[in-house]
Amino acid sequence: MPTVRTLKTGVSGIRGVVGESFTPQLLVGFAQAFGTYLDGGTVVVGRDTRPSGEMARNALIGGLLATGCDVLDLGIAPVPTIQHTVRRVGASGGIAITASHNPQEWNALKFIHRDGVMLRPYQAEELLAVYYQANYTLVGSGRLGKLESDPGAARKHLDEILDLVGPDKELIAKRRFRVVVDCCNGAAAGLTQPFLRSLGCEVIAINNSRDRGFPRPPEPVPQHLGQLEAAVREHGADIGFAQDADADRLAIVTEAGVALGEDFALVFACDATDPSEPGPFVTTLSTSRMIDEIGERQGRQVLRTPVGEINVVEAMRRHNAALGGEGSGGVIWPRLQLCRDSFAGMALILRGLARRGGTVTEWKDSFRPGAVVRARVDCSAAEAQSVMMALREAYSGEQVDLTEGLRVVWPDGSWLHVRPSNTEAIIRVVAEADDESAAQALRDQALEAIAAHRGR
Amino acid sequence: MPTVRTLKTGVSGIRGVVGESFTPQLLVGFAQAFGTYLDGGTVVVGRDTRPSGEMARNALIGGLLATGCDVLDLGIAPVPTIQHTVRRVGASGGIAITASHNPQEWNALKFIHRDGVMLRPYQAEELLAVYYQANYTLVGSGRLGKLESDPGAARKHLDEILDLVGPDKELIAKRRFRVVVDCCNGAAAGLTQPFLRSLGCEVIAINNSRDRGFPRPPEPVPQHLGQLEAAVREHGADIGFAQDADADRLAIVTEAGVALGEDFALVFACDATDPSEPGPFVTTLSTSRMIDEIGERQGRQVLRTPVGEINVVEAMRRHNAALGGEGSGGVIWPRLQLCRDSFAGMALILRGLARRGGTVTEWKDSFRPGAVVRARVDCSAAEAQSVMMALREAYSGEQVDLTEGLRVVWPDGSWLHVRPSNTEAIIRVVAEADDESAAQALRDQALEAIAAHRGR
Amino acid sequence: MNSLRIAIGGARGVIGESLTPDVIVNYSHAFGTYVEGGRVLISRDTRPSGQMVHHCVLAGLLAAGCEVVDLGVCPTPALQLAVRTSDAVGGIAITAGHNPTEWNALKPIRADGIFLNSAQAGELLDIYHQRDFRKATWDALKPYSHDVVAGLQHLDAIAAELDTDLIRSRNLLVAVDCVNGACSEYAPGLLERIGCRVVAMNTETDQPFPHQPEPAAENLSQLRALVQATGADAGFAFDADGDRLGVVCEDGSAPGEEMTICLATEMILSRGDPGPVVVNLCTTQAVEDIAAAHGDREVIRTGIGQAYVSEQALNSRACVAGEGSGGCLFPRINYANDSLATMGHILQLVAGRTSLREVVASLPRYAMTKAALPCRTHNAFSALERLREEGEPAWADPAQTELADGIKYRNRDRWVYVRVSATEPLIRVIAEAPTQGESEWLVREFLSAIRRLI
Amino acid sequence: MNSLRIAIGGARGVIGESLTPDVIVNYSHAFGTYVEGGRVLISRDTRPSGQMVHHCVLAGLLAAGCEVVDLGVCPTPALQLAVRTSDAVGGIAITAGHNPTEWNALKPIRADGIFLNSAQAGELLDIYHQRDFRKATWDALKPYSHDVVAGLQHLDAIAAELDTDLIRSRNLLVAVDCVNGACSEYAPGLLERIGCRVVAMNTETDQPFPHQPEPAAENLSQLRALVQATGADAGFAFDADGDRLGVVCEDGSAPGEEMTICLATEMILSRGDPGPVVVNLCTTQAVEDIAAAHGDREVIRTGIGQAYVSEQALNSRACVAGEGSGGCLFPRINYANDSLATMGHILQLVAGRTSLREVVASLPRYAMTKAALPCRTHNAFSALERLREEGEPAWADPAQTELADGIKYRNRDRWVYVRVSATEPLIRVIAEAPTQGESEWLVREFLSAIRRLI
Repeated sequence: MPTVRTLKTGVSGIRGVVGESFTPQLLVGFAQAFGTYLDGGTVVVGRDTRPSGEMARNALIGGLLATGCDVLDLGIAPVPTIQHTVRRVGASGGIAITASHNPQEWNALKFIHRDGVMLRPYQAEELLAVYYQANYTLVGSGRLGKLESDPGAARKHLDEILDLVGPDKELIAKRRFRVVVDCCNGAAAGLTQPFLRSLGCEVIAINNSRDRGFPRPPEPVPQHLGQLEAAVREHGADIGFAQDADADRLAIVTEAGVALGEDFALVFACDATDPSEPGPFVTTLSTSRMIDEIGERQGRQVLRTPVGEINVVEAMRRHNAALGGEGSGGVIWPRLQLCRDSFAGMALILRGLARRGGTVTEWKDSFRPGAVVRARVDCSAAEAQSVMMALREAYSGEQVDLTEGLRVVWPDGSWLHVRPSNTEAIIRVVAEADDESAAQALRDQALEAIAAHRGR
Repeated sequence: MPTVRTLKTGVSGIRGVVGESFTPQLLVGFAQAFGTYLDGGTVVVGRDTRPSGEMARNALIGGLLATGCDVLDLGIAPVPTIQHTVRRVGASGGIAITASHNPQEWNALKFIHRDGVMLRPYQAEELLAVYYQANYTLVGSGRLGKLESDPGAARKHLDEILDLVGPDKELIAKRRFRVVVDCCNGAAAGLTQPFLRSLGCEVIAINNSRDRGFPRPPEPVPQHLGQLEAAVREHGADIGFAQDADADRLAIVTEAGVALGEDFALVFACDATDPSEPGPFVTTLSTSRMIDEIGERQGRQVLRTPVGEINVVEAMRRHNAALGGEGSGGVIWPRLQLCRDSFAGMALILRGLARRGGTVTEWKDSFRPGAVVRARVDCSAAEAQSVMMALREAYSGEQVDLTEGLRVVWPDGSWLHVRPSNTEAIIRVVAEADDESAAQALRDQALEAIAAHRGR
Repeated sequence: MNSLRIAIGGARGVIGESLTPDVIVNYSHAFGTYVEGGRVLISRDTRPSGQMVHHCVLAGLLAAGCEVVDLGVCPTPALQLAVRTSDAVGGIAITAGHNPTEWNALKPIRADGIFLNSAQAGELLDIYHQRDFRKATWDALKPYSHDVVAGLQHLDAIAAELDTDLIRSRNLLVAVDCVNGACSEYAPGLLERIGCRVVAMNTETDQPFPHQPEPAAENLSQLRALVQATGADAGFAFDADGDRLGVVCEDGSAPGEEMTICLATEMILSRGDPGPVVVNLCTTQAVEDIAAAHGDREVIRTGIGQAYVSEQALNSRACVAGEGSGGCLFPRINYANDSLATMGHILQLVAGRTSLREVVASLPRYAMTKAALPCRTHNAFSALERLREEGEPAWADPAQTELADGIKYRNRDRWVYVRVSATEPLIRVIAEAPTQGESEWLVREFLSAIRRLI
Repeated sequence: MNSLRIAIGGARGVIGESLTPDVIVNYSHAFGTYVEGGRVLISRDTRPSGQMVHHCVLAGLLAAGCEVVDLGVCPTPALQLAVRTSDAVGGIAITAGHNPTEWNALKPIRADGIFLNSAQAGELLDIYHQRDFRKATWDALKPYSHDVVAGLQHLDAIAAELDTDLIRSRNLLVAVDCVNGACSEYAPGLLERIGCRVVAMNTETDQPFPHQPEPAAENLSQLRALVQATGADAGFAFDADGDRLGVVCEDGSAPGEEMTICLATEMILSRGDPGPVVVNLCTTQAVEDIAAAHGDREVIRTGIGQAYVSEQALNSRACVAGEGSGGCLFPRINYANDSLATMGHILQLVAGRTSLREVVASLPRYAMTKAALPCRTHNAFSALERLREEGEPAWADPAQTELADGIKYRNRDRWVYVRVSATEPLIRVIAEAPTQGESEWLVREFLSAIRRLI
């Protein structure tokens, strides 16, 4: 059986299954394509802790050197560290070897532009065109790239966060927070504990090894955080943080040992934004209305974009945003850099907690009560078009936003977002309302409308 | 699991399993290599009736045309027809697509030199070197080869046999032989019946279709010929002939419906050799002593070569042999061409039967009684070396021939031949003696010596 | 290897140089894998490498377990129609279209007869590059057969859509230049079937192309002479595989490739077919003028590439669609650029009017200028992005700016369009305006802007 | 692509041109498939492309599920010894040996430390061409580690075989030219360990080769000057990866590459080691003279290629083996051409005699002439076959004719040898005779015979 169908090449990078489609041939091809595309300069390469990272790292280094690019090898490093390093050293680009929250058997490449941001779609198209054409620039043996490593890259990245937190470090340190952090044995292992100690916290780190494999599914959603919840309770901690395999996403557990919904990392980070930092908040159409609540309170505009980090990042850049991110736990602090950064998120949230006092539960309860529910429906891309047309008709009486799929907002503030996925043959449904059952009702109504249309 | 290990590339051609290693990439590669090697001219292409032949045929035609070779496509054709056509049209070479006696899932290429003989080992080495280097001669679109077909090729081949039989045709026709032929639904299907009719025989053909798949394992050994035996008895035929998938090998069933041992096709053909055709007999070290009996009777020398058609052919050429072949049913009549040809074999045997009169059983019984037995032992090539050394010591008191492996001849005329296979990791043992049990004793003694050496 | 172009539209290269048997076998094996076996139709144009390529394609498809039906030498739109109207899972056209004779190409077609779109082609290319092919075992191999009537069925489908009585009533004399290509048999055949008299040249499919097989004005001198010599009512020039059509009027004048889609649009809108007109971003704006004249009919613009036009025509239920290069499609027949169908429709238009020259004269015309700037592909997109960031020029109407595929600025009677070539390391700049001077100025301005940005 | 040589001995090509990352990954992935996972050792010489190639090799081996141990920059014989004496299933040496700096190559090594023979290499090449690779799943991937002591263990193994007391007693001054190659650290290290004083040049492994890295007489001018300037007792020149050795006498004279195996043979036979001497078909016949002088010792000739010599040495339990190009192997240490071991043994020989020059003068010498005729590989074999059919020349002794690998005719004090190059489109003709004039005549005769037959 051909296994290539487990390969996903597209504008958000390439992803495949190790032993099937994530082959050294693929990797060395994309490395040469990226080197050809960049036309020289330095490329920063880093990886998460997946066992296949070593194979991929060698393929990338070999391919990049052959095109005359120098390689700065970070070894195992968080994605935000790789992005930070690209800008810090003035590299031409970077490649992160990580399948992020996907299971162990997957791995992927994420390509980073010289500005530290993931390749925009038109840049990714350029790269794909070079790869498909396979006519790479290869230099003679005297002009091959040079390989260097930078073991201090993560330290420099985290130091810049500490610098940006600045005098608030004292404020945080005064609270002597007891923090439990679950690094998922990922790229943040060994980094988060000293980082939080620098902020004056007492830190208990679990799953803090780089070579033991993921102890839980790496996506930091509440159902995967039982171990962290227990550890927070056991240690009487003030807060628990969970990171994913490449340390771009963040999740929160309260002092009571309860994992909060995915949106709360961004919600708290927005709430903790310093009034001195001007600009709007930017988030996706699928993120909680709590962001609007904060925006209203702080007198900031809230801009919503289609789902996808790059959409948020581009809008943040265009509108000089104060803060932004995705409801899935990606906090983007533009004073540091325009990418999701779980370390920046932790710093902002601890600062917010220190400033406002009280507990995480109290902080959470300070927002208007609400619940977010989600669903997914298998549906081919072609059929999804007609489903979306039907839904638009079904909701034509309501206040709708057609920026991406269909977003409906009701006068009571409840909302529904239905959109076809860009990467999978599914339709995603998200709804938020004042309580779980109301949100479920909105979601189920949409699911029924979809089923009714497809039943015809 | 890598499946390439089912690929056998070597001096006797390339062979692989369809759906695993017998791929269009392999075929188009070898086609270009052969076209590059021949450096232009015409290449004759034919195939047996295996379903994978069509795929292979297209790959070969495409690859050959690209190198500027013209292709003469015979479609489904016996291997001896392809070899005959190569010489007849003055082609640069030929390719037969056939795995001969191997099961359906296998297929293979056999490369034919401009003289109609399979590539000699040094020529095959040349071809392999071109293939491995993969730097093929490809011509521009104005100089691509032309494709023609030659539906009459088999007819011209068989007509030449009839011409060579000449006046003896009358002699054969007078006997009005009733013949049953089993074409194995192979490349001879549809050809053998009219051919034998031209010799004045009444012909019943079974398994005479080109598109029904092999009805039996295609190797024409006695245990596969039950259907033919029954048909001979049913029709009261004088003789039964069995061909293999590519019609180079021949087997015989007596008028009593008994399949004879593999050696008899060659034995009868030798016995039927016309005194007016001078020269020795040539056969392999593993073929029956009955050839020596005939040689003595006819006053001809018998030369024995290592096993392998090409070895027999080369010795026949050098010594201007009258007839030659292999005990496995390959009769080579040099007045026609220097290759195994089941049609030539049938013509010679019918002539012999007509001349001597009587039945096939009587003919068989005219030879000194004897039995041939065979065995094979799994053994790596490396170990085979040391096994052979040990055997040479074990038989050092006897009259031995070390031309290939070890051949021992005892004063009573019984003999034993032990040799490592060139193509498989096995050692082959053949013995002949006055009766089955004596032959088995010789064989078992050798097997015990092998086991004893390996047991150490 | 530099002449090999493995991209969205297929695999294209020079024979003996880059489009090697290995590439062809791998590409077709990848296509057979992509369609997961099933029936695949193939055809080819008349270039001399067609046979070699054909056999390599067969090998790759058969090895993947596809059943292959060979249409032989036949126009690509006939293949596309056959794929569309049969249960085939796809097709491969072996043709380099209007490219010179030393080129050839494989063009993959999906089950609905349309070329693969970019997402589908991306999947196919992943399979090609990963070389993870479907390998049928010996008992799963499928047969291979011939279909000799697909070309005629295509003519039937065209003739059924035309008012042949009207055409026949005019007893038109039509000159055709088939460039010894795939339409050599079919163009005269169609003309006879719809009641025209025919004078045909270059109809020997085993002979080389007598001139470049692109029906652009500069390749029409033979046809123009033939029209004048025979007093034909119209002349039509075909490319090698029958997707593009060039037109010559009865006075021997050649109004240019952009006129083909204008004539087709005029015909279909005059007949009153419902639905929008679909053309690509660089087709003449005369199409909008014609649509406006027929009661403000809608014109939809798509990205460059036959797949985009075809898919948009399908999705928006267009009445007619096409490209400025002479390719037009008629959704009631087929979703393929179809020179034979285009010829039929233009003749019906002429039959209902006075003469071809008069129809041409009645349609709006603009001056178009084209240029290309060499630029490595991987830099070209970035250059365009920087150009985008510079914003609209002063003369352009921001409301009409199109940024989805390349950059197009427009205002009233002029436009300029900049895009990266999908197949060559070039940035193309095209402009149209009322006068040649104006369109040349627009191109010059943008060329110098891009040179600054590369 | 023309510089790529995929053949029995490995994959060799020019960096930036033909030995691309794709080729390297595929070849090493094929090797990992061939050895079916398991532990593989790798090393490289000092050429600047080593690092790039190294990473691509790692990717291919790891993907196949191999555990990889990296010996870093280290002599190829040290790698071969480490493979032989460990439980590794094979090795890959990343080195183009004596080829210019822009070349590099992958040389596959089997579990017993010997290069693959032709049957084994054929299997590997089939896997490479079929691209049917072993793909380890994520949980079957193996780690990658470093071994920094293999080079030193190799020195230990050499030193253990030498009479270091004898060598030390002479307090020899030895000059070495390490060509900035893999022996740069190890040649001085060995000399110190066996009690010689050292003057070393070109030992900077991060610097380019100061001259062609082949220790042929024409590349020894620097070393000869150094020997003369320092009054050294001997000079030795290394190639990039440490398999071949060139010799310079104390007077600055360079007796040529063929002398290296003569000196090694003289040393081993003087010591009285049992077993035959193994050399290839085109090594100087002086070896037979030396063997005869030591009591009619047996000399076995093999085909050209280190694998053949090594395998024959192993099978026939040889006492010493080698090639005329300066590579010698000492079975008590290793079955690899080993320049460091050769240097050690020659120094022991010198220590037991008066001086290197005197030893050289005591050995027989012949005049050798070499020529190469360009000829496409696929014609070359046929030309040789026709030459074979012409039979022996009048001067040759038919009983001494060798036809197994190429054609060698011999009689008493002269021979000529014709063969097809395994790596380049050439037919090579080599002759040896008592005088230069005679050997040149032999080569000329055969060149013209072959020209007639091509």
